Amino acid sequence: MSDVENVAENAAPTRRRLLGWGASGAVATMLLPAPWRAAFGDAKPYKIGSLQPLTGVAAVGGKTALVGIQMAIDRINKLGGINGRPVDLIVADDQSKPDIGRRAVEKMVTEDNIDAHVGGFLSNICLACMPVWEDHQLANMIGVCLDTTLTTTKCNRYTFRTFDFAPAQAVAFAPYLVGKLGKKWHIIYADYAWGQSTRDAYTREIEKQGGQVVGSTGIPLGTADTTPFISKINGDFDGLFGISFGTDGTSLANQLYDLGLTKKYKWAGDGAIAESTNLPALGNKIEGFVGINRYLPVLDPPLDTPANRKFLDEATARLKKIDPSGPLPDRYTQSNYEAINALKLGIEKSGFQGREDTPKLIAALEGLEMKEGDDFPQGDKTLRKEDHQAFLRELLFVIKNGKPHILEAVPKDKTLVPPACSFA
Amino acid sequence: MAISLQQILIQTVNGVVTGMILALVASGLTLIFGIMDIVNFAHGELFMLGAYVGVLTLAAAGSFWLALLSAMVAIALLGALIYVTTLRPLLGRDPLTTILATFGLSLILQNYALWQFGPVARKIAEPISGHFTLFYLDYPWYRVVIALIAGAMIFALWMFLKFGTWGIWIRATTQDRVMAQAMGIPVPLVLATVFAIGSGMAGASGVLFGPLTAVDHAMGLDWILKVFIVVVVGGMGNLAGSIVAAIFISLLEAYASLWVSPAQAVIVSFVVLILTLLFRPTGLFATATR
Amino acid sequence: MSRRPASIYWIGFSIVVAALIAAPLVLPTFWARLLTEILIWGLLAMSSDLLIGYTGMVSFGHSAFFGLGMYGAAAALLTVSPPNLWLALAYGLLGAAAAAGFVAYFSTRLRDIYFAITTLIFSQIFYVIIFTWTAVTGGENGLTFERPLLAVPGLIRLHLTPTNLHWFVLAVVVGSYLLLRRITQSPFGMVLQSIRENEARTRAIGYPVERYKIVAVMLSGLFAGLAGVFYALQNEFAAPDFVFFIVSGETVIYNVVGGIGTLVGPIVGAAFFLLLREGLSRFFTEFYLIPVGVIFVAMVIFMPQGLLGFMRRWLNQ
Amino acid sequence: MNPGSGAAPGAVLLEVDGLHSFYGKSHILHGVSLVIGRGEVVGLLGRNGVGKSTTLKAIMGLVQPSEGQIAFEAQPIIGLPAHRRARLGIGYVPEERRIFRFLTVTENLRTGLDRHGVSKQRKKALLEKIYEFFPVLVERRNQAGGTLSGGEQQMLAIARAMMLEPKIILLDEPTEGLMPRMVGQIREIISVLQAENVAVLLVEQNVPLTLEAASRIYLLEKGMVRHHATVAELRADHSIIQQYMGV
Repeated sequence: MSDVENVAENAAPTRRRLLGWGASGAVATMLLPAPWRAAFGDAKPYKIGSLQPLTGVAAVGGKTALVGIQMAIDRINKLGGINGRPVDLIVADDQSKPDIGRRAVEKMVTEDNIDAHVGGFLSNICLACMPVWEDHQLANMIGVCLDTTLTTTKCNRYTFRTFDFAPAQAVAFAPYLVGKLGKKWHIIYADYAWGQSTRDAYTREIEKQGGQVVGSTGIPLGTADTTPFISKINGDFDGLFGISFGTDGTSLANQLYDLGLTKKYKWAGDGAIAESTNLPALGNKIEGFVGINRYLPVLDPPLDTPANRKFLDEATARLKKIDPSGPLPDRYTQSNYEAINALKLGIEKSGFQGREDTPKLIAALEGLEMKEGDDFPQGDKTLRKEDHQAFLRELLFVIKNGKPHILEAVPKDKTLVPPACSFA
Repeated sequence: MAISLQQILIQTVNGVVTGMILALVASGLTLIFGIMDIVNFAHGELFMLGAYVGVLTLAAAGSFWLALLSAMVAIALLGALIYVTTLRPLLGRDPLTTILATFGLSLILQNYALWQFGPVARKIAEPISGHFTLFYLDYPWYRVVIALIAGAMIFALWMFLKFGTWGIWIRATTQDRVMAQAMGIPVPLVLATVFAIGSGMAGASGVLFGPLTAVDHAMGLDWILKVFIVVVVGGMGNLAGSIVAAIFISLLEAYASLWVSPAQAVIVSFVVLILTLLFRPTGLFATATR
Repeated sequence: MSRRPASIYWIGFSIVVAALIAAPLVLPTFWARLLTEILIWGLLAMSSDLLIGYTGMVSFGHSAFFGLGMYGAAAALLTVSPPNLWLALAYGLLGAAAAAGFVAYFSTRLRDIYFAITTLIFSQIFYVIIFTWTAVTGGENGLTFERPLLAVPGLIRLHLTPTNLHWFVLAVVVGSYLLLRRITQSPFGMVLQSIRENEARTRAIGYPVERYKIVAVMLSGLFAGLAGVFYALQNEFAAPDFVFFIVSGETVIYNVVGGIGTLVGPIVGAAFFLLLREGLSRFFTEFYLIPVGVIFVAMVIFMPQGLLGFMRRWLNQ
Repeated sequence: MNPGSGAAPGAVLLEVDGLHSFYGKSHILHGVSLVIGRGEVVGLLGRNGVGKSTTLKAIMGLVQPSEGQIAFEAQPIIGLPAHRRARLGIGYVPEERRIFRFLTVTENLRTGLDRHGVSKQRKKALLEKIYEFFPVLVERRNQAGGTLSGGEQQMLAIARAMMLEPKIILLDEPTEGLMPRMVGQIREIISVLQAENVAVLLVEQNVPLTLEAASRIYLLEKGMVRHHATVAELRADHSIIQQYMGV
């Protein structure tokens, strides 16, 4: 066990260098063979592609996501690969732009001949790439893209989401919001597709629980100073519910605090606002925020498992190497790590050998049960057959002393929403 | 819904505060444009790098004010370096080439910051944490302080331009670069200085604005378009005009967000810009100042 | 170019076109696809050359025309069943023409940098509308749709494969090139060039300069819209990012890098830039934009006439 | 006649030799040569577009000649930027005067005055002296340069050049567009300059003024010095002037 840990420590910088300077996984491995490479002899590697925003506005998430992917792949290779074959990773940067992402995906599919894809961060880029998976009949495990439509109106036979989405979070969160925090809510949301659909999901669920959404404030994406928008917020209600992420989320939380609004009202929202990578920039201004998230970098129950400890330690060590400020892993690290492992399970179950076996792989992934453990430190999850959407345990948390503390764990069967997808 | 007087007053305060920050960022840009015909597309990146210098200084020395100063100096030096290496060869060519070169620079600087500082956003703690009551809001003093500091810095710049020898040289160079040279003014040095001052202003604004949001490699992007609008509405190269325009546009957007859907409030400033260009292409406040 | 004997020009032209026709048959899939994309971006860049190079107006608003062409095509493909290629083309061109007409009416009253900024702001207005009007445009997510059949009633009925789409795009780009070349050499084009050289004099001679400029912007916008339609067809999606001003900026970059006022220059510029980015991203997965920026700045400084001008001077030496 | 010969009286201040200059593709100067002595007033005559202004600009360093030499006080200055030449003592009054329109009169003067190595007292004395020469400017000292009348602007342009304490002033068509009354004033200013031992290279269309003010004349045609003579010689033979000025 400790030997394995050591290998991981040594291997990490090598892989990182590959990422930095290596053209593709295939070329890079020839230049710098990883320590475990010899164990596989002539076995042909599985090639897994990953599209991530490594530059541009979404770079933060893309880089932490990639850490999860590399961690999972290193671990798989260390433990003997999949079906005795090693896994090669091919990474492409989409610059946070859909045209570049689309081109990069085409390259991975036609040039690098990837066998499957795990990744995708920004929803618009995930959507732009959907036709590629369909045209080339490749399995696509989404790593981060949160847009509801990916597994509802725009669902696709080849695409799987092994983590939660907003409607399920709303179902999980609404009872607490209405029951414990207050009946009347005002929603502040990032005014674009994801924010709008998430706002609608929460409005529906809050009202279902007997609460009321008395108003909403949209904030244009990329607004550095949100004060003109949020200083309108006034009136008789109990809580503010925020839907935002990344820098926009940080600006929002900072400025809500600055204007005293988080003191005046209960303050809750999507966990993306208080994501671990956002916390350093929020300081004490996020104290008392109640959020929902599938994963938190803590070791409190129910996350007090050896599997999570291992995941957390290694991810933290790896993240330190990409960012000198030493962030903790976020849900993007976790979901990408688990997406690779879900794919591994599917490959093992189906005996998938290459692209032509994709139909078998899809059949194996549909309805896949994932059990809490080293592969899935977040917990059990089920990948639903009807819409390829996973359901999993949600964590309600509050930020205290700059750290998330778990208030309640919502079991996965309390997050269910009916499927709304029909595969073409 | 009826708009209360309270809300209008609050938005007035917001508009003025946001406007002053905007004015500070814009002042550097308009100075650079007015004097050297350089449309500096990398201005937002200088703003961002200034914030990072602030983060680093704050971590090392613990003083916000020292951070502000060191960001100003460091980014001014960087500005001088950029000018000498990249922009001086373009002097006298179509201003278009300066847009393109600075666009390339912004790519370099943004990705350099990502590489050097990592992707995770950093924080600059505000030096003043008190609040006062503004109707139904707790309003942070720091915002008022930023507006005042921004005002003071712009005033200092104005005094410098108005009374100092360098100020006269700079203004003479703005109006007629060739004649300035013939009058013995060291124009190349003046231009490098102006670029350095403009950059330094951007760097300082980054530190001042930092506490309101987060510091990351992409933070300059949110500014660049709005700052350009301000510079044009104010009359390119017209310092006083940009300040008035910055406050004017911020107020307008703040009021607009009371009525129309917020995302469309920005269209209001676009419309102002286009009307300005159509009817007073030299800037809305051209005759009043300069 | 005009000084050289016409026959050499046409021989060179035929060789290039022949090579482009053969390309998808010999190139690996990815590169063939990239080539098609280069042609589409090249068409966009070429369309703006009519303004930048020939009329002396630098447009930073071509993303709007490109995007409207794209969304127009999307509208046709999503609302009309079965999806019809020609209708997509018609809707796209209509969308681009409407946007171009609107922009042209206001922006042509201004000159130089003011024209550039007006076009930029207009394109941002379109961007904000498209980005926020989620119900119709899909907002940030954009719209996805399927490629229609290439059908001429009674003649052909083909699925658009990457290869025949490439030929289709090539035909459109070559056709557009010849048409634009004809336009720039026509009396109309001469007036545009005289506006570029001396607007006041052109007006003094008695030409209605504003009207010429409006027509130039609209023509340019129409070709940009055409590029947008084909981008939509190739990639099967439309996204607000394409309306964002950065795309306009890149269009200008392609022009400057390739050489303005040459029509083919912008295509060369697009090819150079896309290949540079593609090539460098293979060596520096994360930080390739730094060398891209450095090379670009160096080109702006050291190759003021663009690649084409540089090559020409180098060949003449 | 060999242009450039006929040495100037006294010590040579400025020597221009074989200047060639292009504007785009058109060849403007085809080898201009001339010599000016200390304190000497020299006229440069010729039709429009023969390269008179370009010659002045080349001396000032505002136009880069492709060929040729310029020596000031026996030092070559060809590579020096304009502002260094100004500091050496070359003043320039351009054709369009080019007053800094948004600077006040005093500020206009300070552009040349505020340089290193000039003491406060000296600056004050210089400014006072100039205001003595140009009393009109005193009244207008806090007015923006752009609001001055044409004549006043011309005064300011010359006064501004004098702030550099130049050894030579390049005067480009100082009387152009001025009322006849002002022409006399320009004439007076030139004599004041001469009294101060400042050399003047005068480009003019006004032949009588030039003949009155200058001691020697260079006649330019198609970018070349075609004739060079003292004023006395030209007074004696009017046909020469007529030939080159096309009157």
